[in-house]
Amino acid sequence: MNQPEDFRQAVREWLEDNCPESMRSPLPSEAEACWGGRNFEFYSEDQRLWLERMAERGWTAPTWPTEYGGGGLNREEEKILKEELARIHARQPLISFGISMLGPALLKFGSEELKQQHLPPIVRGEIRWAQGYSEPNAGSDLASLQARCEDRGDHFILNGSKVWTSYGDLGDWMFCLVRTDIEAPKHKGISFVMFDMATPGVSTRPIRLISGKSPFTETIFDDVRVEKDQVIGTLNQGWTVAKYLLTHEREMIAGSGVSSAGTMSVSKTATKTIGTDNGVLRNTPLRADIARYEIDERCLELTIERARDEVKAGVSLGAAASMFKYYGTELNMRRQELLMAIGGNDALVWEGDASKDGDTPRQWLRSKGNSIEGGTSEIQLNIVAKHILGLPG
Amino acid sequence: MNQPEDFRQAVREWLEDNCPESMRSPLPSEAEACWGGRNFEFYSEDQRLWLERMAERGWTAPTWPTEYGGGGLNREEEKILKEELARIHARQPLISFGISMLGPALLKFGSEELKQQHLPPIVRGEIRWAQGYSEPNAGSDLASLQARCEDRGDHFILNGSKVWTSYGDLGDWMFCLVRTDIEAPKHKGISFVMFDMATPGVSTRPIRLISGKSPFTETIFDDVRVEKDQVIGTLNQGWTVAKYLLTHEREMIAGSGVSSAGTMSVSKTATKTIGTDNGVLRNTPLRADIARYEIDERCLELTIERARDEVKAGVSLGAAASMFKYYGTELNMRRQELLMAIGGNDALVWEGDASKDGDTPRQWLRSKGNSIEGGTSEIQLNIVAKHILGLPG
Amino acid sequence: MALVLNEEQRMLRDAARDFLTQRAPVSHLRQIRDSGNELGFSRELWDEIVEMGWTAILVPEEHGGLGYGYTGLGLLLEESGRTLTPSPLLGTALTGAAALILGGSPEQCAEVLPEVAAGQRILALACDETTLHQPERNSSQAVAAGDGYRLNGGKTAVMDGAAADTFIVSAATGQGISLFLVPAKANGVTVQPYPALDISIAAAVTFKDVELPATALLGALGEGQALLDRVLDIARIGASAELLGIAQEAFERTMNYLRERKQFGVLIGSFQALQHRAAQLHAEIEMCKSVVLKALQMLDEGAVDNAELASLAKAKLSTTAHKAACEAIQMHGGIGMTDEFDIGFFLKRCRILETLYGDRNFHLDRYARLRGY
Amino acid sequence: MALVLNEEQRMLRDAARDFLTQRAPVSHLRQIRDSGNELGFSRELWDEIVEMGWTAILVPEEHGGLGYGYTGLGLLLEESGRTLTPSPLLGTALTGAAALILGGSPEQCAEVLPEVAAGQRILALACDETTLHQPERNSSQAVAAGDGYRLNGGKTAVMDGAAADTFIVSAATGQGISLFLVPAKANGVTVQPYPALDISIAAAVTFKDVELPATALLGALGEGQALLDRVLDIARIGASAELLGIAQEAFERTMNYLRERKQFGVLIGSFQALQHRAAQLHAEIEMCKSVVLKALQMLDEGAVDNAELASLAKAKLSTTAHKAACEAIQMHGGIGMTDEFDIGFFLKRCRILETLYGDRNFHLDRYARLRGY
Repeated sequence: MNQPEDFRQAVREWLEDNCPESMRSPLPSEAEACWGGRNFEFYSEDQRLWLERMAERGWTAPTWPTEYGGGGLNREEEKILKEELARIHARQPLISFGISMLGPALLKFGSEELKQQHLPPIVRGEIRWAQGYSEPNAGSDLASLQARCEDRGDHFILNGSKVWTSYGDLGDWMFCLVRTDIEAPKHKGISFVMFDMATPGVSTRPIRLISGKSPFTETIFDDVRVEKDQVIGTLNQGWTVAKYLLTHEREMIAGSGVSSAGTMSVSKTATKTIGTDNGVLRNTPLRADIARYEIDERCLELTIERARDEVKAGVSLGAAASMFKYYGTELNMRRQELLMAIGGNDALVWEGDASKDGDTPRQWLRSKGNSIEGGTSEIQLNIVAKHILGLPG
Repeated sequence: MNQPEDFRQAVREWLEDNCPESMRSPLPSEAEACWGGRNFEFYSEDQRLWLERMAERGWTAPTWPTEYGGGGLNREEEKILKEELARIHARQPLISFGISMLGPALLKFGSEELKQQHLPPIVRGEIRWAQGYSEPNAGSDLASLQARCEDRGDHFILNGSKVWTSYGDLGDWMFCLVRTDIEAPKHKGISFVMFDMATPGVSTRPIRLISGKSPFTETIFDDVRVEKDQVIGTLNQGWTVAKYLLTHEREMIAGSGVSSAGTMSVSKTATKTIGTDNGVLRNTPLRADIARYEIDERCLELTIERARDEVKAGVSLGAAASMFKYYGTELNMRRQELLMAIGGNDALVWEGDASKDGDTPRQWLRSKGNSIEGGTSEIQLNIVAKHILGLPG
Repeated sequence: MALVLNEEQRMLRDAARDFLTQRAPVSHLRQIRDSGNELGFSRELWDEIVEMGWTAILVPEEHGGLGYGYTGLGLLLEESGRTLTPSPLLGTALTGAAALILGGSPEQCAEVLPEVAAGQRILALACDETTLHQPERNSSQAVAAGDGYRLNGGKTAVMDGAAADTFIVSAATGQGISLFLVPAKANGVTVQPYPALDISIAAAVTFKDVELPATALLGALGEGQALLDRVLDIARIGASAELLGIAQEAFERTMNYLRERKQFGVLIGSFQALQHRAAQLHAEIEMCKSVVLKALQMLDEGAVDNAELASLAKAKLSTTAHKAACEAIQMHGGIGMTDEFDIGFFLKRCRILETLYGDRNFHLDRYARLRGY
Repeated sequence: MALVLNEEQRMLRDAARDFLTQRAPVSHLRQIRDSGNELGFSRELWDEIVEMGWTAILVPEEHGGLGYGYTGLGLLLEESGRTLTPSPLLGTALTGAAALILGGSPEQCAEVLPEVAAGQRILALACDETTLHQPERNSSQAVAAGDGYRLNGGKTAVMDGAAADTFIVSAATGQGISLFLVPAKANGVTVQPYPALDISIAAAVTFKDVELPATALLGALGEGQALLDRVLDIARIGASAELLGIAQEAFERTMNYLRERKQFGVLIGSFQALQHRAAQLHAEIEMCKSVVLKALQMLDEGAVDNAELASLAKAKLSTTAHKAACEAIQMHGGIGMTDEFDIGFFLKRCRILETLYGDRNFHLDRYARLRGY
């Protein structure tokens, strides 16, 4: 398989044979996504089959080493696989925080035993992972966390709580930042631990947002037993792992741009709803705002394209991820504001066709969190100022 | 003279008899303003006469005590005087930093001797004063000033320099912040001194701005003798006096609003230059910007009106002056930007009728200093945050 | 008139603040939402509001009211903006009452206004047919029929739609439009209520062959546009007053948070970037206070044409209150995004009011047009 | 095409930067201004620029040029934006050359382009008649006369007006407009030069019964609008490249200042409010880099219709460079306001370029129109 085109051909043929027909169309709703895990109920036999087949080749985690169940692909092959999947509109076989978040940390900092234990079940979608970073009252100051693992000889006992755990109620295992040395300065004394959420003492509580229901939960730990061998990296050095993952996460958000793919453009929505006179949108102040927005949207797309090409050319993205996170989220918030302005009265209601049963206002309200989650816009601007512009302090 | 209306009547009659006819029209240009001073050349006999007559009644400084040559008027009478002057379009008899800036400091902090020495000549327009606050490299951090008065027994010897002295080349005397104790912490060790600018060792150098010629100079002191009795307030306590004057100055700027009085409104200028279609300005993005500007301009006017009414009702303006200074200068800068956008190509040239011989671009460039001089916008926002909003730090 | 509140107005405002913070704080709004209330407000609270005399403020004394004027009512709206108190105050006590006062015949006033003052009649202006506010667009029609009119058509985004006893409806009548008082219970009237973002209940209302008596006509036949514009301008100024309360309260809560909340070992209010944004917002809110007060005073002075100032106020307040509500969430951070915390309600109510009677784009355009550009 | 510079392009850029910072730094601009230069640029420097081959970059090899393409020339414009180097590079080497390449007959190209490449002919586009850019507005007229045309009318804001050897003039010709090559020395041509903000010399040019041969016609008769639009779009992208250089240099100088300047005992770059504004501006400049590069690459790929991207680039760059220049002065404080200091020149040159070929409002409007709203 020396030639990329040979690889492409092989992928194409395999997909032709193995991707079930019903898996070759966009997801009708997010609710039908495949998350895997102990208690996951597949929506269809095809969904189960598709996951199983992809997992078998390691293509749920294409670049992970084959010894941990991954696909062992290089970057170019990964790109080809993605392109071929996109070509037939294949659904993502597995959405998994294990793959997107825990895996990179395990691969970089985990012991051989931990990799052997956790990576293969992740690839196969057998264990669904939840993330435990933020805490009530910690906010942007993540390192001020208070959840605490007490040393009980052969194990720890964990007490405290986490917030903003996505699908915490559906998780099988959790990876979690905890304090293991309360004497040490803030950023020391933190460890990155894992435990089964079925362990006695773990409970979750849903978080309702201003936009309504959310996948977030608060997770409470009441004398939870954590095994000592479930620490990633060195004990009390968890902050290093956390920083690595935060950057990784930011780069993922950065790369996603404005989530407008497949949706109608703002200007089209406007002309459809508001109408034009001689080809000019009737509401001219709004028209100028939309033009400014669409210009910036295109600018961001081009800049993401440029950044990708630069990475290919060997330039590292580095702190630029913070810039993308900032710009992309602010842009999406502007987008939602414009859609509300276009929607007018219809966008003010929770029910009915005109507001897509409240979808427009819900997305708008939800977008207000974009500049807060994953590091606030203020934090991103601080990072840009310090790490890109080299400003002091 | 118990009744305000009696006072008004008396003023009106006096003005009728004493304000020369040629002084009852707006100044044709700022160059013809009356600044007084040793070397001032009156533009006309009427101008001289008008100053002389007003000074005789102390009405060049209406609220100053009569024992120092002032008018001794109360606030209400001062207001009436102003109204009556405005009614006949009387020109300001004297523009004077002595009256607007030095006087208030002398009245509040000066010794009886200093008041007797300096205030009457100020009222009569005999001495033109220059201000020496800022220094090269000091910027917003005024208290970091380095100009230094060395104690030589019965007098000081001053060395150093000041910048941003308005009409420094035309001043007779200067009031000046200098360091008199170099050992003391920054804000201590500063004194407020006065000296004759004819003293050997004082020289000035014009400052050219990005907008062209300016009234500002740099003033250099090379072993200048300063008398020890020419200190306002206590030695080394000059910062108190300076702070008082800065607040005073800010309130004056604050009260002035956008300097658009008598000029054509931005929207009128736009419709005249750009034209309309069905009554709508041809350039719709610009139109929305103009509307936003004119709305904010009106808001500021109303807020100045409200602040004045509140002061009358006994509420102090306080730190609000900083808010007005910030808002007014930012607004004026927006105004100048809009006028440039309206002016198009014509506004890009230094000569010719269309740009009023470069007046449009010159005012635009000059306006960029508005948010710097008299305390930068950043400083004003700091003050609002701390002293109005009570934010920490 | 000096641009300050007089003693009496200050007392009224203070009393309103006391009442609302005690009887209808934001938790009252939450309670109504969670109870699945079908009107969007509490009848019990409304009775108390009536008791306080707020529904009578605008109503002339001859019709059982207090004739106290617009500035007073504006202060109450501002205060109820602070507490996000749901009630038909804006729609009935201000807009509805003003429509009668400006356009009603003596008989109509004598019939309707006492009931408004007594809180027994809820009025709802029904003038929008499209999703964006365009009061000149009208496809509803009233044709002469017998001694009266027959009304057909429909309206959308009618606030207090479920609770309204009488709709004030704009309809085409040959040349020009006219306004009509239409009983909610009249034959052929269908009210389809729907919940809005801020828990209030709006409605789509349709009229099918609704028979109206001649006395249903409000103002002169065919001259309803001018009357509607004036009533709308009053409603816009009232909405601006309520937005002013929202902006101030959201801002003050945020400033309190900045003064108390610690991150990285320091109070977050000490971060200069937040300080500058806060100071800028403070300045904008100060501008808003002046504009709202001026607009209310002009109404009290009987100025007939408030269009320019009304559009100015609505554009400015919609912009500033929106900014204040968004900054409130951003500066509160994650907790501001949770339903459990109150600050999000300010954004929701703000969005309704900034959209109602024309959003900032509508009023930017209208302001420019009124000023001849 | 990958959205990155290739090795060769990076070398070109680095060489240009070396040359310009050594031979034509901002002090060169100051010197030209203070010497009262009547062309607005230095002939000596122009000769050196020609020597470097910059005027030949766009010219096809067959006409004595390098045929190196738009991206290369864009990099040179970007670099000359950094140093504010006054020269007819934008007007002649890009816009003028492009007009010939896109619209010229083989004979015209053979006559003009070698002279452009050799720096012996300065071209100036003359298409504006009103103070705001409105290239479709045209009152200049060319009527058939003998074998050729007779031109009457006038143009304003013609850049490099005093130095131009040949004007490229738009004029009405019965149906539609046409472009003409008009020698500056032709009888009936009057050039009235005037100094612009940035020291460049623009001109008002009038044409009175100017007799032109048939060969003066550039492109097809009556079809000049499409050609003009395409030439203008190239000019707009070129101006955007120069604005990108201005924005970056003004920003970098300001960042250096923030890293060095102390106030209140600390480096002013440590003030968070300034940091956030700087970071936001940085992000905008990054956006600009991508847009300019993309637009230049599309020209090189021979995409015929660059209108949308040209307007996008011009609107974005005009906005961002303006912001960068204003923030540069504000963050430098008082010293930034003095003529003695260089930073003010960036604002002046920026204002010219952001206005030229349509300002951000023009292009916002055009962008929306091109996108169908």
